[in-house]
Amino acid sequence: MAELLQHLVNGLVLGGTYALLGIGLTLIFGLMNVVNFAHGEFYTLGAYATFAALGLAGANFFAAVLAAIACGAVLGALCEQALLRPLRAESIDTTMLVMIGVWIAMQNAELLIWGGVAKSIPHPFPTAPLVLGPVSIAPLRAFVLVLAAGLIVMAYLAIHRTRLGTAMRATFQDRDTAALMGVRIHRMHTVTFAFGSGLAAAAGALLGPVFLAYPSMGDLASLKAFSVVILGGLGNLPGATLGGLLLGIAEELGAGYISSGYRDAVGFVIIILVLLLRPAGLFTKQERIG
Amino acid sequence: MSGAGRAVLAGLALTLPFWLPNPYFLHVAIMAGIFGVLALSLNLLLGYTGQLSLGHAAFFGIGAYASALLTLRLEWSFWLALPAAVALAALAGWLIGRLALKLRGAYFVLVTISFAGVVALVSVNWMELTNGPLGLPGVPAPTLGPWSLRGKPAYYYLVLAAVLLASLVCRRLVHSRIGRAFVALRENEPLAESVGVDVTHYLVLAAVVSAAMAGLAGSLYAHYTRFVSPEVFLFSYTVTMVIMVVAGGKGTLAGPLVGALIFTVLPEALRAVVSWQWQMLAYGVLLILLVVFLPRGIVPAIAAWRVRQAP
Amino acid sequence: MARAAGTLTLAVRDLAVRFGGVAALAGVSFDVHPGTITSVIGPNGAGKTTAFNAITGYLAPTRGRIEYDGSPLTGLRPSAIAARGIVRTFQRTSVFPALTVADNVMIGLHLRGVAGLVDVTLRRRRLAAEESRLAREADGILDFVGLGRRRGERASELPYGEQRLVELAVALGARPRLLLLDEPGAGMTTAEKTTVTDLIYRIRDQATTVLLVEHDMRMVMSISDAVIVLNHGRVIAAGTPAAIQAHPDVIRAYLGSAGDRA
Amino acid sequence: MTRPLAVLVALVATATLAASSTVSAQAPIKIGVIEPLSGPVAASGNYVRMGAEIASDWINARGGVNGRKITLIIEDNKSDPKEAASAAEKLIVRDRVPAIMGAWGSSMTLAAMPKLEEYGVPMVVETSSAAAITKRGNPWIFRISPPSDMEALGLEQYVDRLGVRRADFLAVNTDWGRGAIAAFGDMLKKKGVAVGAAEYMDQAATDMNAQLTKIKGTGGDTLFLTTAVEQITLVLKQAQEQRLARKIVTTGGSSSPTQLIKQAGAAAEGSYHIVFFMPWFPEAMPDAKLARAFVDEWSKRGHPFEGLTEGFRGHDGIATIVEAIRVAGRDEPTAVRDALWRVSLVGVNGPIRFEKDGPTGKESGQSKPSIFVVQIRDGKVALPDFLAKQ
Repeated sequence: MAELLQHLVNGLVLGGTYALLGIGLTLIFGLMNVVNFAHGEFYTLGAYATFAALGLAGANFFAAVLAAIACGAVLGALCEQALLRPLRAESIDTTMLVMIGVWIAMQNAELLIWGGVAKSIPHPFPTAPLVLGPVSIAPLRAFVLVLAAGLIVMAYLAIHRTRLGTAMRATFQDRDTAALMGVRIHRMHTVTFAFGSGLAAAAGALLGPVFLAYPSMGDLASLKAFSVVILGGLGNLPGATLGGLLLGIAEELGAGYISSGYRDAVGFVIIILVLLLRPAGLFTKQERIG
Repeated sequence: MSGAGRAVLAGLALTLPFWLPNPYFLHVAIMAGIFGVLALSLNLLLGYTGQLSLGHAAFFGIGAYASALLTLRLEWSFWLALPAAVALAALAGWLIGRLALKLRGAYFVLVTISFAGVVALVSVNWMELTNGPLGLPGVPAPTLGPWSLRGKPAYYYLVLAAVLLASLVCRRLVHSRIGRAFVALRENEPLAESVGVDVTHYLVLAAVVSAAMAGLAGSLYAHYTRFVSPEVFLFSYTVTMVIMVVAGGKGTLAGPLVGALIFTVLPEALRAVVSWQWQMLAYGVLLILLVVFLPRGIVPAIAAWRVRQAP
Repeated sequence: MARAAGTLTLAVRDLAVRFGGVAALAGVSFDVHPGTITSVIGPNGAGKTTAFNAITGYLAPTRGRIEYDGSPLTGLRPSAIAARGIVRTFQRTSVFPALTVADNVMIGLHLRGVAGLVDVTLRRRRLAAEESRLAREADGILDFVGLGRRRGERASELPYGEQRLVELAVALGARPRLLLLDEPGAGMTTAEKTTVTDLIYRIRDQATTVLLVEHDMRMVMSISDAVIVLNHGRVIAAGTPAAIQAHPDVIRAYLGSAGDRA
Repeated sequence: MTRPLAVLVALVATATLAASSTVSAQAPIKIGVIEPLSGPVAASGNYVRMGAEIASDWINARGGVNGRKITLIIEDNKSDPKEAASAAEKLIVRDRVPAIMGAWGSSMTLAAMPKLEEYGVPMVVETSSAAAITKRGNPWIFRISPPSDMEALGLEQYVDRLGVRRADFLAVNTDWGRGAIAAFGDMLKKKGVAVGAAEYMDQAATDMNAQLTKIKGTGGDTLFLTTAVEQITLVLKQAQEQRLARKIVTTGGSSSPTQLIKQAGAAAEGSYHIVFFMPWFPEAMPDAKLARAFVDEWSKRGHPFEGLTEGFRGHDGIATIVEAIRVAGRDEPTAVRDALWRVSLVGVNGPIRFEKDGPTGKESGQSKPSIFVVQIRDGKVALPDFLAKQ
């Protein structure tokens, strides 16, 4: 029983990190329809930016996280303007290919700048675990979970409750009407991509200290983010959150009670089953056909 | 391409082992051929039916493992193991086709990724069958009667034959009602159904043929490198195929082959001109430039250019 | 009126379709007789296209039965229904945009070919024979609809009126015995409408039954053998054009709906 | 020029440049190096490269070998067997190297091996631990790293003093991790130690809480951990979060205790590590002077201290190849291979001498490297109590 509880807590914490990874991508992939293989690289960028801000500039931990988010958003905006804007008329495969190029280039640039040795990012939290009855959790991870929830709520409000968010959704739902109503389409694309990239960098800044920062850390992050986005339904922030939690808990229980060698297989099988049974994602109302 | 151009190309391909300065280049040519078959295979799904499979390494890996296991464990001849590997990969393609036929776009992509992920994990964890992460060394080289095809020139011709076979199948398919049904599904699925194109049948057929071709490439790979390990399921192999197809020109017959040639030669060329720190970075940057300047791929760009030249 | 005695080409009985809480069709019954041109009319939202979608298998009815030549169609997929000889066009222009006009029609001829994977890969001569036969048929259809000179052009680059003709040619490729046309005259000039009307006559004369959804009353009344009027998902009248024009419920529905929408 | 044409010309030009390799007559002796320089284990691969470069520079500073300088041709295998095979082919055919050092991971080494046989070029294996490498009957393979069973035997003498009664395993799900679990499991069972859980983690995994929670439930006293240093760091941190009170012993020699102290902090306290080089106590190494010089040179170059436990492999591998070239008197692959059987040198790790391993007639060479155990105590690397007291 204690073991099961601990597994569930672990799964919740892991799921929170997956959700955090997914919300940025659900904007870029779900709304903009860009298969962004470089998403994990913005996550990596966030981790390294935090490391640099702490180590080189001597910044406060929280200031460093903010700097990392800004860094991700700015680079995302640049990326959108320089690479995606000229390709807007092209097919989804073409933009995917350019993002594959960005993925390879960014990862190897990181390797060149930082070397392959993993960096440990210092954080101000005590390392001794918080013990609650039979279960324990590291203070940093609890903090990340809370902050992730906060970021998700903020992102949701920004998209559903502000003028900017309304313009953003309008742009991708009905571009012509949005343009007629005075929405600046190009700018909305840039803003959305920057927003998504900033969220990825935020995930990197928060999870970097939990794990380690190293050049290939983004690969796994990308894979999990894609899974979460599709589980939750494209462009659906609450869906991505629930999808993340589901994936985290499923993997944790799979590794705990089935086989750790097949840990990731549990996630894959769930994805396959969910897509077969509810093809539009787990948390999306079924669209009517016709 | 003009008849003369085609004849020159055929002549070059057929005589390659005689004028290439050293076997390393022949090795590159063989790898380009194997990836050419893979790119053709992915192109059937992505270029013609418009469905992106990001799990294609699974079919490649299944072909490689099947061929390696049948020759190693059951001591089958390569010539029996090869069709068996193709058939097994085709079966996997059928399974994925049946499973995912209701899904389109991103959802199809994720199911294929997940399928490949599961297969890769099986290859790592099912020690008794696959020898797990230790891989299967010592896969025998094929023989033809009294001759061993172990040498590079002989293997080159084997791979060349496979490339020709794969492109012939693609060409015939594309210029038949089957190929037109694939394209119809890509262009306008409801309209295609309204004139009797059976979506399920043709998507599954495309997946089966595509997987079979990837299995063929996998078998050729296994008997060429003579070592198979779970890394054959690496996501980077699928990514390489996508790069080849899309950069070469999806939905064209020549595009995947051109892409396979360029993107097999490019990393090797980069080994020669750039020190190792910069190779992958340069690869990524070149890829970005290629997409930005030729967004539809190399072969369509050349075709468009030729149309402009000859009004 | 050319009406073969006894057999009905299409019999729709008590057809109902609901989307969530909204009833798009609330128990519709009508017949289409062989060799006729039958039109379905009604205000926007009356359920005309929904009926087309249900008949051709694009959506599953909540209730009811559809029979064709005496056997049920319910549960069949669109491609299977097309194989039975029922082919439809779409309300919004629907072609294969990136392909040439000739290739569009070649896809329409899908059911006219038989080549399977084995023929395609191994039986080269048989494949070549089939391909040239299909190409000839395609040429014939293109000449029939008057697009012979456009065959090499991309469908998406044709003007609107000609795209609708491409669509018709694609449908004809499947050699329909019952052709369902969803607003074939919409957005066309008067001259183009005359061409389409003429084509519909010629299609009917080739032993194809035509079921038509159309808003242009002049066109409907001039070419139809029978007219069915839908409103709010129900049949409110059915009969000859003359009878329908005089039907009080029809007049009320059209004026009333205009009033509702104002 | 049109854009498509310009891009094509650029691509073709790159390819042509590649094709026109230049080979000059009295050039330095080339030695091939294949390491994972990018990808998930890039750090380790790069440390080995740094060590190889030190060896090369030292040898050249002493005037080279047979009167010629040496130069390293370094290739990245990107942690992909296909790339390792391609790199071996390129080194052998294009660069005509008389010998290669590589290729870190066992599957990379195994993939490169058919090329060695095909062209007849020897390879000194510096890291790979899979038993299959020397058992396959490839007479071009000479390994200076210990296979897992040799490493397990090396630890056997300390099992009682470590107080291992009930052991669990957590290993990376690769040939290396699986091989380690098998070898150490066998050794421990022979010693009468109960073996509990054997858990795996994906090479890229970052969250091992599930495995740790499961291990926590077995009630063992020692956890054997086999993976690269990044994952060891994560496991140690997460074990602390899970309050897993165990002796932790890492195997494979890639643990870099200094890096663990830096990155895992208190979570690394008390853990034991099998290493093949003890840069903290160069005086305790078989050749104290060499070890001291290597440590000094390493820090002079600004390389991170934590890389030394990996970097020495590169030095020893290159030193072995160069010694063989000296013994052979020429840089011809077959002569170098024959000479490898006759070399006897002392590397940073200790004496290197090859013994026959594998099927008769086609034996591979296997050296018997020195194996050490250190412990992290009070935030420092120390010899374990039971050794320090001796």
